[in-house]
Amino acid sequence: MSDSPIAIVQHPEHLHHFVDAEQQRDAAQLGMWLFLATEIMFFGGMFCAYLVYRYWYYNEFAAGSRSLNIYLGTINTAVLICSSLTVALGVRAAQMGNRKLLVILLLLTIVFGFAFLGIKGVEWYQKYEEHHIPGRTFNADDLIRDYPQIHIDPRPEQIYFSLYFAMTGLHALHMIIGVGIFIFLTYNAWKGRYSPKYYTPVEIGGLYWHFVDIVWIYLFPLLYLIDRKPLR
Amino acid sequence: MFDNFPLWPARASAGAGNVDALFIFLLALSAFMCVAIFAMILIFSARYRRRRGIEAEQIEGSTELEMTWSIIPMVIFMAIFVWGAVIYFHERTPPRGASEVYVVAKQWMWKLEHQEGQREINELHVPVGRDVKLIMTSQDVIHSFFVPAFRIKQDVLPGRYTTAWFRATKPGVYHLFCSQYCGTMHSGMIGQVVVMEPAQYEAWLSGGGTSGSLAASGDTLFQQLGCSTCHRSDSQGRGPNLVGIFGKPVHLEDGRTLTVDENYLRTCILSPSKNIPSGFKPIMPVFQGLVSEEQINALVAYIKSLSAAPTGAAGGPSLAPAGSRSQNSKE
Amino acid sequence: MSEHVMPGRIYYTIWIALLCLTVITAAVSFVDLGRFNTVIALVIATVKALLVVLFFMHVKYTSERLTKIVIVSAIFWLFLLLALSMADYGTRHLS
Amino acid sequence: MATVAVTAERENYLNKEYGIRSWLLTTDHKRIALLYLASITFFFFIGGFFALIIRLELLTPAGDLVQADTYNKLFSMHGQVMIFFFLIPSIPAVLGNFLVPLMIGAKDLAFPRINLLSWYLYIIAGVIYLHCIVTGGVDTGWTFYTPFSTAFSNTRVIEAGIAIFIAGFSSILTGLNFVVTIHRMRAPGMTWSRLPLFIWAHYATSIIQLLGTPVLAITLLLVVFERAFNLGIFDPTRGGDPLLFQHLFWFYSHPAVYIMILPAMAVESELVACFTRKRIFGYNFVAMSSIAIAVFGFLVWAHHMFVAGISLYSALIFSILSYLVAVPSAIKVFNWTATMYKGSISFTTPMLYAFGFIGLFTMGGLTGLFLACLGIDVHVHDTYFVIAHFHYIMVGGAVMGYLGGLHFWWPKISGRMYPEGWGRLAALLVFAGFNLTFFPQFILGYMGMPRRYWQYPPEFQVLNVLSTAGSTILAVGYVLPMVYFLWSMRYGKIAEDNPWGAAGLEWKTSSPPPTFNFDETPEVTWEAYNYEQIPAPPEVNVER
Repeated sequence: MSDSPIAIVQHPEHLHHFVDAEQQRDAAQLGMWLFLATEIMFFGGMFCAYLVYRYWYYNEFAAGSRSLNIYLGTINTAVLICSSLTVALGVRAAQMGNRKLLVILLLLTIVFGFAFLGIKGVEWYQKYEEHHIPGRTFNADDLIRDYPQIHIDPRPEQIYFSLYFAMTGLHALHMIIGVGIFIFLTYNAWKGRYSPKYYTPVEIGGLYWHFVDIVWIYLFPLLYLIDRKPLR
Repeated sequence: MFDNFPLWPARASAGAGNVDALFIFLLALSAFMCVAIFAMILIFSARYRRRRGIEAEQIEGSTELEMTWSIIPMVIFMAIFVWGAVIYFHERTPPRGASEVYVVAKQWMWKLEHQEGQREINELHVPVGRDVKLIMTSQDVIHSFFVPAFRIKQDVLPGRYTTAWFRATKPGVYHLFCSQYCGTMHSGMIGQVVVMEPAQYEAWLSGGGTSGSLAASGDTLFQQLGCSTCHRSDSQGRGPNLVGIFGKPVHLEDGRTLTVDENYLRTCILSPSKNIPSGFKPIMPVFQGLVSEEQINALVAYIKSLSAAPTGAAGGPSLAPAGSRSQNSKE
Repeated sequence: MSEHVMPGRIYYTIWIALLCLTVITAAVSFVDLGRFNTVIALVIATVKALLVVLFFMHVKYTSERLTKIVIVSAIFWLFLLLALSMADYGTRHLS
Repeated sequence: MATVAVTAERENYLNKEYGIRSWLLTTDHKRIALLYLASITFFFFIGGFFALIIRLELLTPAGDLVQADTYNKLFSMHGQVMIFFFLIPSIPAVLGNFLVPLMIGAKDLAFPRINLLSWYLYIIAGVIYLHCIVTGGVDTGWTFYTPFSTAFSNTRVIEAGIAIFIAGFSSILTGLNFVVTIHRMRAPGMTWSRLPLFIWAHYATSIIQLLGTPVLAITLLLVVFERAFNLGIFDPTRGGDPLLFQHLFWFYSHPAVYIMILPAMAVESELVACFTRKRIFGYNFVAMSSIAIAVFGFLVWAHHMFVAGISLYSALIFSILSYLVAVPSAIKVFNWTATMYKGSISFTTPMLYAFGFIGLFTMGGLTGLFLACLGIDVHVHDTYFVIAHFHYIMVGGAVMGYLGGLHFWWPKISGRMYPEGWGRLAALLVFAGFNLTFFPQFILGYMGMPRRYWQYPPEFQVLNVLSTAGSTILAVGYVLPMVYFLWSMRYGKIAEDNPWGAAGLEWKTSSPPPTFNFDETPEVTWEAYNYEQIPAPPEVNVER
């Protein structure tokens, strides 16, 4: 979200209003960290809603959580962790001035990003087929049938799925933006615009990617692992 | 002052005087602060206006002064807080034995039902000197029950009960406003509270034909909906025995302990899975959408009547033995 | 500033640790531990987040105190939102 | 025309380039500030126009001027326009944008392109909102309370929500830019303890913008999702809690009041120091009170919900915390007043606004004590008492500060002086009109007149007539400055570099400043408000 990627492509040294390149780099980093702070509060609003309703409707949350595909969820977590590794290694490659490695790692990250979104799409499609999308077509009869031990009220069950779609949807939106940023970074890296002296865009783009990863690290247990223990 | 230019609202409830007293105290305090600050500004402006040859004197500041004007206000604020909190606590705690009025708000109308069974729209008749507890819910959006003369206000929410209470002290007709914006005719959602002398009130009560008390219609409904097949007044039913439970703690299957109040009963009717008393199976059907707000009110009133003291006297938690339903269904 | 280039080994170690923790958290959720299921899930998530922040995001190696202040205040603000909201929801049944 | 300089003007940010492109693609913080100035003035008059129709409708108890639905839309859009499109960006995006780099000796904000992006976001939001107004408007009140906004309103809630969502990001980016700039771009020698109090208050404002606004963004987004995609997060028919929306909404919207008032306090400190020719009394306390307001401001939000059905105990917690935030505000008022002691006070237009600010903010603040007080709030909540209170803060406080600051820095911004006599007249009109408009509303509120009423019982009429009368005076007071500011851009007296003899780096460069602010980066060796070292201008009090 910083303007420095564009800016610095055109002015390899630093922009006129900065004293030197270091000041510019510090500013860009601080800017990204502050932006991530606002992102924490952005997701925080939904975490607050989640906390309240999980406290109120634990049974419905438990049943909804059971209905998610834990295998796909776990695989997706692993995919994101792998993408974080490639990002971190990418920054290292940029630090060392290894252009070819940098491009490969950035491309890998994009591939992982698409893999995550693809798997997420499959999961959403399953939810669609199960009529678990909130609204008029919503139907929780299968949950009531599958988990007779958990007493479920179908109305608040919709709240769980509303939160599920809002949270994973906005997370996916962040992933899409992240993939966009990384396509941009890959292009510039391929053009050889980053060097050990100047790789701030890769670094702050990486910060953003890691942040989106961390959000998922919390979403995974909060949405998928509420209650998986054997039913009595 | 003039009839069409009043500057102070009528004071017609037991609590109104307390609110006014605190308000007047705050007014005096504010007036004092304003006068003090404005006087300082005027004096300084006159005394230290710019003159040729006279320079301003640079003063760094004074920690003692800063502490003084931080701590003294803080102490005063805490006093105001405590005073306000006491009034609020009083306003939010209906006295035991208050007579109850169930309020259902909808766009753009107030529907009120006395426990004796009288129904009113946009009008509430109450006698002087009786504690009245309002048990309110909304059919659609958020409304707010506001009677300026009583200094009470409480938002009325869809999906749950909120309560308020007052004791009228002066006969008269007072405004009942909806004070939470609720759509097109928000400003038309005005009713009136008619406060009457007890004798007149009794006359008014006996005037309107009613179909019996709210609890009695709740009883009928209880049979019609088949509640009584499980909730029996002995311990043999598949559902909990409802006699004498109101106001008592209930232990739930998941380990929580709640107190049975109006909201608890409401939740149990509409969404039984949320609170399952320990020792019972979650087998009760969901009644959301099957009963109207008025019917829920009647059921709640009926279940509460099962816990009323046999004499109907105010005060003291009921110790009515199980099985005393018939004599209590009417208070 | 994190000019300092870290050895690649560290990244791989963290990566392995993160993958292991993911498998552990998924597996543990199938074991009935009562309330501790939630606690463990959140503790593991926090450990994972910390690993990412400290190593992948280089916060451990930064000399910049401000970054840490920004992170801590954002989390603190989130805590304020959650805690003061729950001050209402957690006490509603009492009044 | 005699005032036009004969000699070639010095190159400055205004005459460096000409043409529409040079404005719309500028990254100069000063030009962006002027872009903001023009756009928020436009929205201010739209919001003001709504307000005047509202006041005219309330002349009579019956609803006879406009339909009920129209009235509901008018007050909703008045609130949304004034808050999200005028007050939130007013001082930060105009004066802050112009002055923050100048005051700390930087050439520009840290991210000039993001600064421009933030203006474009504002404009996109504004265009969407205008479209919403023209195609039917929105009637949810500025607060968007659920379930009315999600399930019952038939108006363009989605559009309004998206517009405000985008405007929120504009505000976030402005705050982000300020924080980074203040941390990273200070001139050599400009330590934290030498920063003008203007900077301290803007720093505090930016913290709120950064940490509060995203919560509003997600809340409105969830409302939009609920309307558009049938999600059910706030829906009571599916077991949702309408109060959850209020919690999330006020988590931002209470601190948002401080986004509006802190920058006005920022201006106030500069004005009081300059026109008493003194260092602000208790610099450290005034600086820290800004930060304290920003932090404590986040702890008090549920005092908007004392009658909404929150638990008794949380009401007690939020009430006691609300008093916490009153203390730093009181500290500021006391310190400004104390600064006047043994000063050398002149009564220019900006200082008149500064006096007005102290007076009106004091009254607004004191009535805030009534509302934080549980027992009183139950009675006055959602009545005209609240309306009067927050207009005293937002109009009496924030707008007075904004106008005072605009007059004070106008010579720096435009290079021209405004006409002093007209300026003082306008300041007096605004003050008198404001009090006549809003003071009667305190009485109306305690009498029990609820807010957002299109028709009302006849006993409230006299006070409403007074209020409407005041609003017309207020309107004149607001139109006047716009007229003479425009006039002065061409015919005003050429301003000197430092016409007020004020301290601060912004006065050390030329008026208007060159594009990169300073010919060479200044090195700061003095404390803020070193008025003992600056000679007072002899003519400052004389009208010409």
